[in-house]
Amino acid sequence: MKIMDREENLREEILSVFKNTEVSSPKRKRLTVITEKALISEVMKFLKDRGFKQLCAISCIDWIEEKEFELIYHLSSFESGIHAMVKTKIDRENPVMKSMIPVFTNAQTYEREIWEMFGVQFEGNPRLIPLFLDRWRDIPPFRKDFDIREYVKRTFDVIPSLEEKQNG
Amino acid sequence: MDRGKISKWLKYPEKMGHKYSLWAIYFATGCGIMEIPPVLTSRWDAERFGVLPAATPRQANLFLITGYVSVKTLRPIVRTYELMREPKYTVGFGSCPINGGMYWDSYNTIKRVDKYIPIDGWIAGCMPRPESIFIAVTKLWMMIDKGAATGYIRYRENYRYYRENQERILGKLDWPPLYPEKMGEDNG
Amino acid sequence: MSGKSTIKKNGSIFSPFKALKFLFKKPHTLRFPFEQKEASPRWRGFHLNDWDKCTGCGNCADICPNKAITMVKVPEIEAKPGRKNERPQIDYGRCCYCGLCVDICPTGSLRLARDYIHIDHGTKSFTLLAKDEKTDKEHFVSKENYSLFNASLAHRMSNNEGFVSDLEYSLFEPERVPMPQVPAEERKLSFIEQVIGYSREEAKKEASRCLECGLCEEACPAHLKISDYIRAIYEDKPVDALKKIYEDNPIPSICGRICMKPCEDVCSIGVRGEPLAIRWLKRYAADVVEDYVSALNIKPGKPTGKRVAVIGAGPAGLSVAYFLRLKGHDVTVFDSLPGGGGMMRIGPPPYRLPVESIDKDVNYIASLGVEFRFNTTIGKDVLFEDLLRDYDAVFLGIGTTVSRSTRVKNADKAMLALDFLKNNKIGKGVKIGREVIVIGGGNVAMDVARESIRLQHIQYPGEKTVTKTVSLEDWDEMPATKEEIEEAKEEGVVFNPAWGPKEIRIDEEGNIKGLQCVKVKSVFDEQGRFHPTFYEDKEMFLEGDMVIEAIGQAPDFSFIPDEMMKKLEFTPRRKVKVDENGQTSIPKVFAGGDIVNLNLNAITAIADAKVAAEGIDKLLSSK
Amino acid sequence: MVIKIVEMIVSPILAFVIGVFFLGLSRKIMARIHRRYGPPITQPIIDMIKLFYQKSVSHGILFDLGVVLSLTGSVVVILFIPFGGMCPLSGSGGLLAILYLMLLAPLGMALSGGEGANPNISIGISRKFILSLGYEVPFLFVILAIMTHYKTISIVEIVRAQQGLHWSIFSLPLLLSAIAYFIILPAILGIRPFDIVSAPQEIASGPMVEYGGKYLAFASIDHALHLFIGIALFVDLFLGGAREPITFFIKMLVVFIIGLFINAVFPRFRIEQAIKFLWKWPTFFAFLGLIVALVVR
Amino acid sequence: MDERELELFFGPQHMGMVGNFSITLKVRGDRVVEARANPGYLHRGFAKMMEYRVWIQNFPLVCRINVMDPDPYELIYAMGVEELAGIEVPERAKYIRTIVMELSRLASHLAWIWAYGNALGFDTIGQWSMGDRDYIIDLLEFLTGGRIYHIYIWPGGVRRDLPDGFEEKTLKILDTLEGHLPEYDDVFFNNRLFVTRARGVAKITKEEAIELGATGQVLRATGVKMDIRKLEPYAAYPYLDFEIPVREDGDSYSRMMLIREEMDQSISIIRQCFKKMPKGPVYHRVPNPFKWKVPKGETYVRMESARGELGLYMVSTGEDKPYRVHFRPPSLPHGILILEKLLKGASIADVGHIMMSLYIAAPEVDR
Repeated sequence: MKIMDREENLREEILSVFKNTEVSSPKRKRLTVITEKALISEVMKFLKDRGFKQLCAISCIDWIEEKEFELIYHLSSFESGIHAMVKTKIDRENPVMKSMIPVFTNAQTYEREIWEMFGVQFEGNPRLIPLFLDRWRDIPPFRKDFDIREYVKRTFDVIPSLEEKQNG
Repeated sequence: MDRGKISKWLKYPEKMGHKYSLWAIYFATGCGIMEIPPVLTSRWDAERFGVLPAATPRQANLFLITGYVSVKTLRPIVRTYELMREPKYTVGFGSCPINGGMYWDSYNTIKRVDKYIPIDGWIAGCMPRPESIFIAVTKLWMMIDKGAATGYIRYRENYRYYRENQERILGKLDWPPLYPEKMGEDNG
Repeated sequence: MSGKSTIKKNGSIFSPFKALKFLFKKPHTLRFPFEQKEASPRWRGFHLNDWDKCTGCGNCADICPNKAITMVKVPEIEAKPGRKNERPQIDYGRCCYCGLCVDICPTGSLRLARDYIHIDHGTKSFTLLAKDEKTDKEHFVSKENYSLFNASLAHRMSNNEGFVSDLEYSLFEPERVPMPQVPAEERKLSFIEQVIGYSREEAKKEASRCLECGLCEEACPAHLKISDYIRAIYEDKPVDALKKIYEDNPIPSICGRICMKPCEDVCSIGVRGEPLAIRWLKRYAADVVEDYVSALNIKPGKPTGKRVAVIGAGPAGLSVAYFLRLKGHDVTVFDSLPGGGGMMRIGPPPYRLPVESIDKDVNYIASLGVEFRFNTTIGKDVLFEDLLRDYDAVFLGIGTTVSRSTRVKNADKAMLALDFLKNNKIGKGVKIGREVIVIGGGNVAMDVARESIRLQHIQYPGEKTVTKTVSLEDWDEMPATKEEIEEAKEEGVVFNPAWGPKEIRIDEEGNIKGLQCVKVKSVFDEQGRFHPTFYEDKEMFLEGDMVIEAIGQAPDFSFIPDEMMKKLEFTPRRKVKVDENGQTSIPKVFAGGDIVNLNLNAITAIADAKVAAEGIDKLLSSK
Repeated sequence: MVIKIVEMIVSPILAFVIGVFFLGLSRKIMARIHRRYGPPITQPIIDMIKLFYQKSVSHGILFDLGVVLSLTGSVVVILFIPFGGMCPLSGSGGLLAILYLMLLAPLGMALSGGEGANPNISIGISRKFILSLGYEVPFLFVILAIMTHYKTISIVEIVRAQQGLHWSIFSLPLLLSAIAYFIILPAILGIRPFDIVSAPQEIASGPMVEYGGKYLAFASIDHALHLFIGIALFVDLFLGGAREPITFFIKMLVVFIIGLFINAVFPRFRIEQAIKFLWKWPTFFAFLGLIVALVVR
Repeated sequence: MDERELELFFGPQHMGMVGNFSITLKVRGDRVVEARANPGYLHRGFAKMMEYRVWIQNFPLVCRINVMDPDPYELIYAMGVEELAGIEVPERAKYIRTIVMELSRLASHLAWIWAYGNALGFDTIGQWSMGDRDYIIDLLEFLTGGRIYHIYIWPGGVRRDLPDGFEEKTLKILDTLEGHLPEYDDVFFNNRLFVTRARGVAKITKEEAIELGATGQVLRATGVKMDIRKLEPYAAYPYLDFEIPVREDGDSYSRMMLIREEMDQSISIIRQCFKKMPKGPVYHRVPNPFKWKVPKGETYVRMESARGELGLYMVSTGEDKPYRVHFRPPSLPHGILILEKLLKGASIADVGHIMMSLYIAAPEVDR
């Protein structure tokens, strides 16, 4: 029960400090903070001071119909065991975000991945170089408008096998 | 097994040598690699058949394409394959190299490996059990015996075809062709 | 730290030498191939498929995450309703041996074997039709002849099943959502509708069981888009479902209650579990939509000015009228009954098909602009010749309206089934006997018997009454559906199968005393034709004060003038002969329903009507 | 003279056979310790036959020369080593010649390695030199101790001096030397825990990265000969050699198997750890042995 | 010493590399000046592929993310779907899941001892542990019908009940394994050479570890007692009694020792599971796959895989397919930033075993 209090406390604390921010706790040991793009690093710093020492991951969702990317920063606290998700939405046409490296060093890798897979630019990340893909020439693959099945057809399936080639 | 037959050794030392001394290149291209350590270690002990992991491609004569091949892996695979000394044998492991397998719609895996490098034998399974691997080794022996394991010759003969396919996926390759004479043949 | 680990802090130079003890121990290596380890009993290896059991439903191909399974037409298999001639072909260049195909397989024919070795220098042999030792004796060898070195897809061990389907863990739900029903004790006291109908949740849940294999659609004579409307019901869009139904079937409310449901017989889930309740789901869609007119929003086609007369407002007539109306023709429907539905109106008892449900469908068709002339008997009120003259086409959907009689001694004392049902449902009612004997084993006989039980309960409350049936057929041959028989039994109907009526005994006053029966030897002869034979020495007497004959019906063509009747051709089995457009041998006259087909059910009548409507439209638009 | 020539031809062949036999045996014994059966004992020969039939690509004349050089070095050393009464070049040179010639092998390796353009090779070669720096010092002490003790540089003399049961290891100074020599033996042979030079898991078999086909076959022959040299030398210097080949062989076998046990149960040293270790224990023993030998004399 | 700076490719084709991973090393002499992890050789785009498959079709797919330890992925996907769809899992299934998890952990740890021994050039221990792992694989095969990919834990429970004789067989094999572990200690974990090679190598402090996203053994080796099994218990872990081994040094040695100590715990957990397991059903049927629509929502579920915290962020828009799936594999932070940091200044000889000590599974990094 004590932990439940902490989630409540955190909620109130965040709400008192930040405006334009929604905080909810969908279940035990989870905290969802929805905030605006400009506030995000402030919120992260705030949470880091309150025990959320580790950035677990950064997720990105392509809401193609709303023309937005949603970035979800997963923070985890080992003391209280709470997992916090800090969410914000950015424009899909011109996806630029401030890098989180000054707050959490290991954001580098996660941002690299999102840069590669979604094409989101992170200002201040010194290492936006391909992580997984080898000389990728198409649009970032995790975007919703990238159809993998069609891509496979036009890239791999058109290559003839040796027999086909020899038989003309 | 005719490993113990001296007469055969004297008659076909070349074939016998290649048969009973398969040094596999140590390259984990995909998840199929997970069955290789058990095969090489104490429970299954592939060394009984002369199968050993080799440290470098120069020393190896068996290339196990263990599972799916991503685009990024294809480059070292081709490079490694070209570094190997002839005669060299390749074996495709499991479903993925045959026709895409699990990753038939992945944007980053090669669907049919034999379009890019020649394959001498395929093993079914996802992934193949150690038993399958052993039977594959014996089948490879039979093929070497009959002179049927000719992937490397196929590669040489159709080098232009393979090189073109490789470049189609990987872009311009940054090493010179292995058989430059085959590349020029059609151009001139 | 754990007490078990024997870690020393700085390590030791000498303890590693303990490894040397293995120098003298037997290695634990499995000397394959000389020593072998069997694959586990659940091993997921290559596929086995029992071609006799497989229905070709294609669920395996749909569930396969890798598109490794394709359904391939196999010419040597005869396609029939509920059994496609397609069989799964598996590409082992795709297969990941997950076994989802096994868990989805409704018939349990697809299994995974414990053999797994296939090595080849080419990729072609990695694709093959899954078979098992029953169909493929060549490639499956016994354990003694099996050699590991030849092991491949073409050399496999027989009786080597691995991962098999288990209904408890199947991906589909084998059990149907139970249909809420009025219990037998309660329902037999009145004519309230026996089936209560699914609630929204129940309907969704039942609809969620559908695998969308489409076997039902092929089996359905009218080829309703069953998968589509069930999906719509699942998605909680009953109006969409109804729209889908209306594409092929304009009387969902009726069909949703009394359809003979050939679809459910072939439902792939029904092979091992209970088939999907397709009929009840149709009924749910038909019932849950209150106002068809505003919900469906179907508009009749552009007026063509052609006129079509439809004789008989049964399922065939209604359907023809509906389809022709959609094409823009003016349709007039004649029927001698006071309302639509034809045989549906008089036949099925109210506890199965309330009159309101019939009217819902009929009214909707009427709302589209179809003219109904009820209480109009052709040949009496309107002459058939006049119809032929005044209309551009005539459709005969008259059905079988005359009950057959057994023609045993004193058969004239007995009551005919149709008369009984008609009087009871839309007429003045019937005075029922205390001990009723129903002759016949078909669904009509069941209806009669169960109505009789209800009437007895209403007319003689609290008294001891009996209804018994006598049928030529034995239990397993009885034409009535199992369901009907079960329900009849629940309600207290006494069955006397395999007895043939010989004589109705009457007393001096002409009151019925009972039925003298004789034991049946066989019902059908070797050719399968109806030709009952009896043990003349085995007789039985059934007491009763009322006998109802329910042994079949015949059509009534008396309204057709004689010279025209001569022209009308019949098939050897006494059905009206129609061509592929539904046209009879008389030009302009089309026919459908019970007078054309042998199935004697509503859904076949609708299928006939669809054909006839197309034919009529073709005829009219060509003029 | 004829006998000498025959011996000169036979002894390298014999050395090769024994070396290959040891290689095969080592794989068999290791397999047992690994709780498995292992390859047939002829497997190294099969491998060599295969390698000879493989197409091999030369990386230049120095590449070829290096291989030949190290192989020649090994063969010549063998000629200096008495093998159960057989010693083709017994009179001339002896220990000093061996000492000198044994440097040829790393040199050859360096020579051919420099030709292949792989960073692993240069790392491997620098490791080889560092390592030889590590074992040369104690080795030198050992040799000096022996020379001091027997006052000769001829191995034949040394062997003769040990006849009967007057084996070197039974005298205190040389026991210390023997321990030192035994400890550095794996380093000389390049096997675990001192297989730092080839270290397939670290630098992909180092100098042998570019070897394939015939070159690798020569390298394995070289390895087999080295195995013979190292062990034969130990037997000759410390275990009294032997008059006839069988006894000699049995002595070699014992040394080999004991060495193999060490090989089987230890992981690989890091290079600086190896140097540290080599300069610590073996050097200490060897130096002590030398001092004692000097004092006792 | 040679002071030239060389560029060295460590992998993907390299004997010291387990998995298809590559590190570009800049070396001066025998020292690594700079290391750049270069993953992606196994990238298949699972997250994207899963968006194209219906919920149940993803279940055979997810385990392929990590071949060395596939079952946690099955479990976490099942947990995610169960949470989104509100499915209750039968008690017995929870215990079976726990058994599978721990068997998988054991198999993974044993494989890793092989990998680590291999990196040190010590094949004896690897031969043993890989051989012993095969018995655990046999067990899993007996239970699930697959050797490596078990495809066993699915949404709603597990795929089949325990086969007859599974308990006896498991306990027997655990006994054998427990008999072998002291031998492992003697030969490897107590081996002076191993201790000298590993101790003090690749040290990471507590603060750095947390900052760089370390979980699992890497974090626990620095003294942080963090294990999701205790922090947020799932499956049957709340009912079981076990310890989380922790060490303080944060070096290669501690990380390896934790792997060893966790094996004892795993064995004890499996034994407890068999004792406490109730009877009953093991599968709560999910709707038919062609019709199954998981309600709209999002979830983050996490669990302790053999390598550390495994997270799954999943978004459903109420369709028959997931809208977005994002795995948080434990190896990703270990495999890039931490690896690069720890390799800097290390000896080339240590590159292999530093990488192994971080317990990096290459397929997991790439997904």
